[in-house]
Amino acid sequence: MCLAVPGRVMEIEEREGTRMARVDFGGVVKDVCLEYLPDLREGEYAIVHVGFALQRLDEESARRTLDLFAELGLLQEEFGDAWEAAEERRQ
Amino acid sequence: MCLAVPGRVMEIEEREGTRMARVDFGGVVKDVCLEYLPDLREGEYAIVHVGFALQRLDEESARRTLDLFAELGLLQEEFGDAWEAAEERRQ
Amino acid sequence: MKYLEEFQNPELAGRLLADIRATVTRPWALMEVCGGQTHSIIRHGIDQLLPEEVELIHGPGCPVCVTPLEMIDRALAIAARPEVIFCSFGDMLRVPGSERDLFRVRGEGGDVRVVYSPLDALRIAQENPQREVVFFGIGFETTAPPNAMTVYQAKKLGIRNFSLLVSHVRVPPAIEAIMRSPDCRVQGFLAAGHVCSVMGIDEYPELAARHRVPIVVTGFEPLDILEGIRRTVRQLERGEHVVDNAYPRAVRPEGNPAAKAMLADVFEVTDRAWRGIGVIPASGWRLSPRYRDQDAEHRFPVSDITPCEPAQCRSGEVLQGQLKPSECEAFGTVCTPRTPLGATMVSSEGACAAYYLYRRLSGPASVSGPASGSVSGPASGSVSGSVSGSQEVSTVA
Amino acid sequence: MKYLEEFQNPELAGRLLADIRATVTRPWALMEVCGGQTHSIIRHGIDQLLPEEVELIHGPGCPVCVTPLEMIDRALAIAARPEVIFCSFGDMLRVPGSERDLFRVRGEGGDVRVVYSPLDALRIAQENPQREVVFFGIGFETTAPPNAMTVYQAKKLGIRNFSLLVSHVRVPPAIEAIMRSPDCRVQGFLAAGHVCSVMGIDEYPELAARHRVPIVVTGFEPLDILEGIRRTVRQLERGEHVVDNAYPRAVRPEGNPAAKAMLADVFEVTDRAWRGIGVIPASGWRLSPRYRDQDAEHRFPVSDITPCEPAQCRSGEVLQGQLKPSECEAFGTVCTPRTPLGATMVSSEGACAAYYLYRRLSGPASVSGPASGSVSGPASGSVSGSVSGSQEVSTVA
Amino acid sequence: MREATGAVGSAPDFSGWSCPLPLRDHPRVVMGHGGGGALSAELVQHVFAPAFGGPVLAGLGDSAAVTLGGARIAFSTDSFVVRPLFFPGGSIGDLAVNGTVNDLAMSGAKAAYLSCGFILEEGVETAVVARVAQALGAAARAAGVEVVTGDTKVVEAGHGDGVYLNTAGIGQIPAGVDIRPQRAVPGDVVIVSGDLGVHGIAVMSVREGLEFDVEIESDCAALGGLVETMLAVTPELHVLRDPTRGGLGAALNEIAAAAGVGVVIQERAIPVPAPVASACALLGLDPLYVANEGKLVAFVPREHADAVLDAMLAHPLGARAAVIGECVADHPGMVVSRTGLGGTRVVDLPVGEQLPRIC
Amino acid sequence: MREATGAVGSAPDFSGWSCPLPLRDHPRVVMGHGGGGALSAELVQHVFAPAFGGPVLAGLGDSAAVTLGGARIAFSTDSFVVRPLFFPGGSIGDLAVNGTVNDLAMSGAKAAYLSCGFILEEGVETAVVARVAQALGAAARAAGVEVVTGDTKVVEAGHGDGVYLNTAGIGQIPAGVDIRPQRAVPGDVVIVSGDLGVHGIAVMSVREGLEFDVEIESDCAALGGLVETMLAVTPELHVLRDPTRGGLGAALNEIAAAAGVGVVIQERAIPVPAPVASACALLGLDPLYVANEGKLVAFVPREHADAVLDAMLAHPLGARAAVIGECVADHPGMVVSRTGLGGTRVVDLPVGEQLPRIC
Ligand code: SF4
Ligand code: SF4
Ligand SMILES: [Mg+2]
Ligand SMILES: [Mg+2]
Ligand SMILES: [Mg+2]
Ligand SMILES: [Mg+2]
Ligand SMILES: [Mg+2]
Ligand SMILES: [Mg+2]
Ligand SMILES: [Mg+2]
Ligand SMILES: [Mg+2]
Ligand SMILES: [Mg+2]
Ligand SMILES: [Mg+2]
Repeated sequence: MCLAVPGRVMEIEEREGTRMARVDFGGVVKDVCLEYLPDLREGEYAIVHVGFALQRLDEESARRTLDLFAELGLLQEEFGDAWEAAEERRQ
Repeated sequence: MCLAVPGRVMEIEEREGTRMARVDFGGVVKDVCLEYLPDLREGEYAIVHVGFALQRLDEESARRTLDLFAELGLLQEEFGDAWEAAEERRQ
Repeated sequence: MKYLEEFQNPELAGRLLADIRATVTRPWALMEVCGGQTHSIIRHGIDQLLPEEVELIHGPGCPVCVTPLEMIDRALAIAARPEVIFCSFGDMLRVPGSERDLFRVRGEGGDVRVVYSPLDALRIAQENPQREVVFFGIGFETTAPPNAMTVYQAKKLGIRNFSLLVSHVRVPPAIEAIMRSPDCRVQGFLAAGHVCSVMGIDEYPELAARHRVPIVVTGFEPLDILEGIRRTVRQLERGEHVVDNAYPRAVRPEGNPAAKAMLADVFEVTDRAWRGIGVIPASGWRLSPRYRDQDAEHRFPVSDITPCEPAQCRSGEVLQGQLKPSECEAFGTVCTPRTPLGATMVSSEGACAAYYLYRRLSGPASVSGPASGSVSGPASGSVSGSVSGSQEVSTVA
Repeated sequence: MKYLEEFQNPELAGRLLADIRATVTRPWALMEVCGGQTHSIIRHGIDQLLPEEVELIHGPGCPVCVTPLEMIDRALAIAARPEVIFCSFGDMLRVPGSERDLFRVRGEGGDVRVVYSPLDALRIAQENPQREVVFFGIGFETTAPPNAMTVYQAKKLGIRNFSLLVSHVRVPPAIEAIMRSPDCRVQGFLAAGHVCSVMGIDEYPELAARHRVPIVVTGFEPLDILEGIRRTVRQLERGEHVVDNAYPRAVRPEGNPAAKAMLADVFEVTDRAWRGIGVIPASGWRLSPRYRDQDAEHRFPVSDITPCEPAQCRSGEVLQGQLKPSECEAFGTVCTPRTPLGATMVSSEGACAAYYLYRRLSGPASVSGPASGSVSGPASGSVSGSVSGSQEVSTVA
Repeated sequence: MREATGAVGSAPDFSGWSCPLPLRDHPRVVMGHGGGGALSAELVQHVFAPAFGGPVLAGLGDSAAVTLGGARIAFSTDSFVVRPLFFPGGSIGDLAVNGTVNDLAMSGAKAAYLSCGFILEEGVETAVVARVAQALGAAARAAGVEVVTGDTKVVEAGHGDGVYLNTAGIGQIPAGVDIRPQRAVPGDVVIVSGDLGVHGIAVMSVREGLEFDVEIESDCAALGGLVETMLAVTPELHVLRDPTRGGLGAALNEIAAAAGVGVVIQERAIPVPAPVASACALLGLDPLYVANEGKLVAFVPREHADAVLDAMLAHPLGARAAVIGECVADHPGMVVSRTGLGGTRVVDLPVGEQLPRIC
Repeated sequence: MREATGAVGSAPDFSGWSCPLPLRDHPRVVMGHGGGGALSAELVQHVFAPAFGGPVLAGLGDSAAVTLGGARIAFSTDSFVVRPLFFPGGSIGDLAVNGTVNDLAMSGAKAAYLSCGFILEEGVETAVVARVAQALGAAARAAGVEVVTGDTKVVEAGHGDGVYLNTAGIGQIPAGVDIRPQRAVPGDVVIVSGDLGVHGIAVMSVREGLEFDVEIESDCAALGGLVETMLAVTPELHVLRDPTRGGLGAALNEIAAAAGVGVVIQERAIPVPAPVASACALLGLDPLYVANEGKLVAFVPREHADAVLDAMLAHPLGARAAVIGECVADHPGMVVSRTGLGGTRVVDLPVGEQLPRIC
């Protein structure tokens, strides 16, 4: 289920009484309905599914997650680049 | 107006309460409505227009007409074949 | 007897022509009323075989040519409606309305279908109960009975989604109008054989007598046409003016009583406009009150469509034999067979189209005037002998 | 921060994998509930990078796979109606009903359109007032709010020719059903991140506690999935069984209150059949009475369509991790990706389709049995390591 | 070969461009633009020729003669959109082969290889596609030509009509042969290879809404062998043309216009079988404008005419060949028919396709 | 050339014939039959190949190599049914030229002459037809190919989609060049000429119901010059393919199947521009299956790979060329991708066309 992708809100406007926005998905811009995130603002990111913004993306939380991954460095030397590691195992 | 052609009645049948016939137009056979010639019989010829038989063709009268034409023979020698005659006039 | 080849025999044609030649002593202008006869005359080159004295004027008996502009525009408006399947004989598809034709309406999304018979349109209505099927009921007394029968059948079978856009016209009032015209040059009529197959000949004796003009009921094969001409010329030379039946194998004096009864039931006589000519009293039919709800003009809001004919087009005068096509300013410039302004330029047997073709044939020397060579007179649509004329013109091979 | 490439970083993936390797001490069977996660796992080859001890079981979280046969057949029947424009997400077009799929209905004249968003279907309804527009409302808690909003808008805007064929399903009852199954092998769940973006995590603690099973809310990028696995394995190794949120940037504990309110207005919970599995109590949504007249099942006479699944297809057992696809008799013979019998053979990430592909890759030596080489266990849908297996097989170049 | 005049990838600028066709007359395409008559010619003249440029296309023949790797090659294409797909005596598959084989034959080339592009409408029965393909394959074998490359596209239901087909073909032009419409000269004898209008009437007889019974079948055939026979008499044939869409009338008009000559035909010399004449009478059509497929018209120098006619009469596909007229210096660009009664009529280029008439 | 095996005019008998395609599966044509994937292949294999016969078609390349008048000639056709007719960076007219020019280039031939068949829908604006023709003419000039013969048909409104186009093309194959899918051998290096998916995403961005803004334009281009450059390095190129419908995934699968080899590609080596990747993420598409027009994939013997890549990088149409994988003896007929994380996935032949997914 649920191919949902992060997008950045560009311009917001009312259309037929509905809150809509132009949302940028890494160079691709599409119309998205903001009714479920009424306080989403321009410049913010949200998860978008079938044309609807469903949840605001939280940058601080994302950074914390990535920092955590970076700290899992214990066995880094053993693996190095994951692709090369896989390659080695295959030989 | 009125591209109407002679056809010979082949089979007659009722269809949805309408008197219809297969009519042969010199090797081409098409369905024709006979409602306007209710006593037309198989083997007879009629003038047909947009799928309707409109008038029975009278063979005796046709023959009489052709006979009349044939008797207009006075100047036949002068003309001979009409096409050739026209050709000559053109030279 | 096949009733076809027998009446195309070149040898008998020669005898008829010889008889006409032997009979004629001075110029006569005859009008063949019917477009089908015009077609046959051009198709077989009959006009070029006649003695110079006999001039043929193409009459207004082409339903394509005389259907008035407002009716074409109504047809176009109805045909453009999304719920409508608009059915028509093929003839009408290229006839120009004020701004376009049925072909173009189809190109723009209209569902326009060519049918062979009005019964085909009725079948389409049965097969498409959710659509409105409209049949374009054009034509003279020959085509009116088939269309009447179709309306009658639709009512009988309870087919509610079928209606008729009626533009039927009647021949005798047209003959009357032509004879009444002050500029009238017509001295004899070839009456339309198939119209008389249906209607009989009752309506003509009074006309012939009152206007002192011979009326000869004429068929459509080459020999029939020559015989019609021969009999008309003979009357004219003798100073007679009676109704004569030169097409007895298909025309009985009483016509077709069943068809006439159906016409009387389904239609009622009405005044009708003829394209380029104007309104002729009692010259058409409309649906009678019993069938009024099958009238497409009542079913769709088109009655207020009343366009003006292009002022440039003088096809009315052409149709009445009062003007040569080449005397029309639009002729050959804005109006060509590819871009017709008037219906007389649409079909190749239309007077303007025929004139255009033969002028091309007669070569550049005659571009600015009437056809060169042996054109038999100043009448419109009269195009005899221009082939021989072309030989006098030097050409670029 | 783009929230995308950052979570696909190969180096960080290596660290997460290393941590999982360092943590795991014995075999664990994890189910990723969501089809989107399955897609991501196969797309990135994650299953092949995991230590042998970690087995991934593809869960029933693919709306394409679980939409019951009768609902597909109803969709096909509605889509075939001439007055209907049937709109659907692209996923559903190749899903087989009893006898055909939506592609074939379109080939037979049905007006079937793929839309990106249910709002597109609503726009089509506005543009085609004379047609009935039906949208196929499939999906889990993520897709239900967009569809609910569309129904709400249709009512608000008075768009009467729009209706929804509802086949929405809910995740928590499915987890409950899987855990209750006597053959259940699942020891931990990766919960569907985007479902929780909407619904929050309230429904899961009770499930985790009662079934003593860790439930880790997991995202969709490779790092997200590895992190979900890492946290689940960590709980399992420690003997814990709590709800953990590994996707906090997109999942708040309370979910999306506006969306949940709309769901409560437009839908009501109902029992629903899952394809291959059977009816799961309270596992779905239908339109609430206020919106009943926008229910396509009420608008069109399809409720009596209740077909039997092909007896041959055992996708239900496959979906619950109880059967390997290759143990199904139809597998690879009558049932192939080109000719799927069950939905799990339709999309390339369906358990049966994935298994079929990797079996081909592993070469002729293993045609008659489960995948050769380092397949990590007997679980269905688990296809790791078969590339290296293929190198042991001599091939015809 | 023409020099490349634009940079690769440079986008043409349409903003300032206006259509050279008088848009007042035809802002939209109508059926007649595909009828092989005057509207078709206008489209080529006003839209395609200026857009494509190139001296070869300007030749406007049914096929182009080009040189490639030292070989003189005839190259031609046609698309086929006939309704219905199957008709008495043939199918769209037969037409697709014979149409292109014949266009090549009309330049004197024997067709060697065909390409074949299918545009299928979503929903057409696979069995129908297979029947078309079988017919196409059989026709290719019969014509001695090989289908060597192809393409298939599917369009959404409601955007096609079951099967549309395109074929293109190539064949070598024998040395010393130069057959083109421009080569007609006054004095040439005009010969047709047999009965006219048979194919068109056979197709019409099964067209939806027009159905009638008629005891004829399409004479659709590949004319490569007949042309070989004629070339064996003399390589000095001036013009060959298969009078397909628009019929003999359109073909003669095109030749007259291309060569700047007049054509005079004798109506009663034109072989029109009785059922064709009858069907035309019934529908108000002119047999001169009815489509053929499997017939040709040849402009032959007078000194070779008898021998060429004899060779045609001896070939199964020319058994009813006949001299029907001649090429003249008069009325250049026009075709005139001497009618059976000795009158004259102009045989004009039809505007679009013929429709059943009532008048 | 193949011997004629049937009498001229003999009608094939279909009464006893049954469709060789398993009709249970596809009694009717679906969109996927035109998608360039498995369904397309089945149609060729089960319907067209047996119907047409002939050894050349069986080669199943994008074009056929034939001999005519002593010349080795590549011959190819494609029909174009793209919606909409105009899209960012090009139009159906550009595609019609470049598609066929490129199919010829994929056999090493420089396109010399094109045919062009228009199937117009009644009602399409004449100005639109003219714009398409202008684009086609401009693309032909840019590619150095001449449009020498054409055909126009008009179909009734509701039986077409504005403009369908077919082109066929011929060009001479240089001596010593033999480029075919069958020639791939283990050890060959797989090179793509640049960014993938650009054309397909550009067209999708303006497709009705899917509209999105994206800062890319179709890269539609004629590849004849690039191929000439590559052949100048060595005539020993094994396979060239323009990965159009079905994308790189379909092209590689076809080559693997034709040559009976395996293909391994490195996902992170494949040049996919960010907007293409983003659009694919949004719609649930795989860039490997998105159509290209103006890109090629080459199988080059290892010893020439560096030199060929250098030559490509020096050409404007190969500036972003890259080695993406290799041909292997393992898993014959299959294409395997090493993912960015070091995993493996099978790149299967797509069944039909890709559709936007939600799951
Ligand atoms: S030439 Fe044209 S404009 Fe003039 S009268 Fe004739 S149809 Fe009308
Ligand atoms: S292999 Fe096919 S029949 Fe068997 S369980 Fe999977 S989908 Fe069902
Ligand atoms: Mg051609
Ligand atoms: Mg042709
Ligand atoms: Mg192709
Ligand atoms: Mg259709
Ligand atoms: Mg031709
Ligand atoms: Mg090709
Ligand atoms: Mg191609
Ligand atoms: Mg052509
Ligand atoms: Mg359309
Ligand atoms: Mg290609």
